[in-house]
Amino acid sequence: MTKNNILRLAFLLALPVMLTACSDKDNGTEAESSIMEQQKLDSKPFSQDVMIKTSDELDLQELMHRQAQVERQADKYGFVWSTTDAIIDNGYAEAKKGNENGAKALFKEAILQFNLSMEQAKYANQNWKLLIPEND
Amino acid sequence: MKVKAKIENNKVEVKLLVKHPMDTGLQKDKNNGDIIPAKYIQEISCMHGDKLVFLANFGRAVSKDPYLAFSFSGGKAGDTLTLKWFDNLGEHEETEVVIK
Amino acid sequence: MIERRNLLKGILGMTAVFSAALIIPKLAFAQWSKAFDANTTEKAMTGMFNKTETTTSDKIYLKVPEIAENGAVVPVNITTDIENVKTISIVALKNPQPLACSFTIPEGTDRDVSIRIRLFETMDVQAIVETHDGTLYSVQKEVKVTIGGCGG
Amino acid sequence: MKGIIYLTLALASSFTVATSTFADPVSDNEAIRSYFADKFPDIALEDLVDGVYAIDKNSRDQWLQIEEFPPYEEAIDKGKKLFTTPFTNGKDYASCFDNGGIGVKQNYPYFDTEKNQVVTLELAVNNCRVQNGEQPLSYGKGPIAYITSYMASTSKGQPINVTIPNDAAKAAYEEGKQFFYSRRGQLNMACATCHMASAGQRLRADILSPALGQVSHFPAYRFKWEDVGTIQRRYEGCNVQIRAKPFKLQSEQYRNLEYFHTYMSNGLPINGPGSRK
Repeated sequence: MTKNNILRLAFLLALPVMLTACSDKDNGTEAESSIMEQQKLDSKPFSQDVMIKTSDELDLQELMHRQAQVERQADKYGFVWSTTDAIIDNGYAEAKKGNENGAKALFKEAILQFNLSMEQAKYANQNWKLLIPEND
Repeated sequence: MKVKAKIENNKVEVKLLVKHPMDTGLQKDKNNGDIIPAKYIQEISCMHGDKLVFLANFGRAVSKDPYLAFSFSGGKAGDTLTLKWFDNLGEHEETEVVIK
Repeated sequence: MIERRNLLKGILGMTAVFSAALIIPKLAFAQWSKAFDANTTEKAMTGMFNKTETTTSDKIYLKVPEIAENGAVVPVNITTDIENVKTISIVALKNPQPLACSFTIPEGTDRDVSIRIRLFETMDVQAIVETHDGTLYSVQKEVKVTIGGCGG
Repeated sequence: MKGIIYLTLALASSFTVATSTFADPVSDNEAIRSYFADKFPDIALEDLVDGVYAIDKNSRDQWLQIEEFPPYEEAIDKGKKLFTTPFTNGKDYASCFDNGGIGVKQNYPYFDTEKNQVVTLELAVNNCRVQNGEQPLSYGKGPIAYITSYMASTSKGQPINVTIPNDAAKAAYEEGKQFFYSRRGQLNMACATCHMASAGQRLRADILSPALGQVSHFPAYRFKWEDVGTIQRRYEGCNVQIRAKPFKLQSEQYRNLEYFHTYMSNGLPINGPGSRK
């Protein structure tokens, strides 16, 4: 895609995202489903070292363990999202009900959100100065 | 009830605010979920001596801690105003204020 | 058995409240009336003025915000040049009880009143001026009410 | 979401704003003042302490009418009563503050060079309680907000005067600054995204207030809260709006952010407590 196609697409994508900032009803589910499709998009994260692998053959126990592990890491960076705790709670609820696939999907999603928050932290660390008003 | 009454270009300007929840009877109590019963001021009156200078009747659409502002002529600094209100559950208050 | 006892308690409770309201000295002018509890504009108007038609007048100056900063605290100011005014009232057309408030304007009191009312949603707010001969004049404006949001 | 982040980064990098040549607090403030002077040419910078009510006439009119009988008066009365009630050991808050705590709000937050940390007015209130054998108050709202509302009301008109005494203070300032300009949360927004880049514009039904002058009226009575709340309660709320997990009130992150955020408005008059949407 040429540069300005990316820009146009980015702007289109960013606009609704910005608008949801001010809606009081927290449409968690809508965000969750968009995340699930997101998983299929295989764009590479910035760096491999931090990314905790989530692949299908992992069983529920292993996913729960990895989720706890990546949460400890993400907490250190301080960019955790407010939506992730609820996803983890739902994961445990589904696991308790015996809905293993549902639980696995939720834990994978929680891991993804923790990883994304760490990528966000790394980006912010390098680029926060971009938003400073020009000192002309 | 907080009242400010002062002379302003030879009229008595009255502003008042009554501390009152003005519950409409449509809201639920946050912690136990029951409907909060309607409790709202129905009438506020202002007497200057024995003359009625203002009377307000309220429904449930008046804001919490109701505010009122009105003015009338024929009063001077030092006169007293008597303000009264009562609500649908019988709570009432009466207060006297000196015009500044 | 228990229902009956609650029922009895309910009735007793009601009479107590009602009698308490009676003891408080009633003032001669317009008093609080059931019109304020009416849930349609027609019932409210008939209850208050026993008529519903009003003539639109450009001599009533209704000051309301275009967009309410907060639906629970909407400042309203009404002034009018109409002569021999008896009462000024505010009707919020889409509120559960449309008749919001009504002011009796005795001789010598200015036809200029301010109050803060509650609007549940975007709606027209109507100011009604009643003269001593019973005619009703009115003007109305829309107030947009937004719920929620980040507050900016 | 990965796509969105990846592409929004492209968006952010393409709208780059050149970084300030040398970053020191004084030149930061100059850059911010000229930025807002260009953005709001017909508004005096001091007036930005009225926030959106200096920008939008419709909401300003309503605000002025409500300020006739401001809803935070009760909070000030309660705060004064709490402030003047002595502790069990007989001392009171006045003993912990310069000038008895009257007219000092404009000097907060300050940097405690012994403890090497930013001390906000709310933290100072709780430190005072603990020194006098009392339980600390919970942060954000309630008694602590009433007390600092009263203290703020005694500073009305005083120019904000936050100082950066040493390198440790400058480091805390820089951390607050980085927080302010870092995009976070699932919506990937920074404080600066709304309160600088889009200040004065509408986001749905709300107009975004400019960062300059934003701290002057805190603690603030917000209609949404139907009570007064501290600036850090507002930070918490804002973070949740962009779906970032908020930090604990009076955490180092929020204290440093308040330090930077208040330093930015040095010279502007305190007009707290104020009433806001």
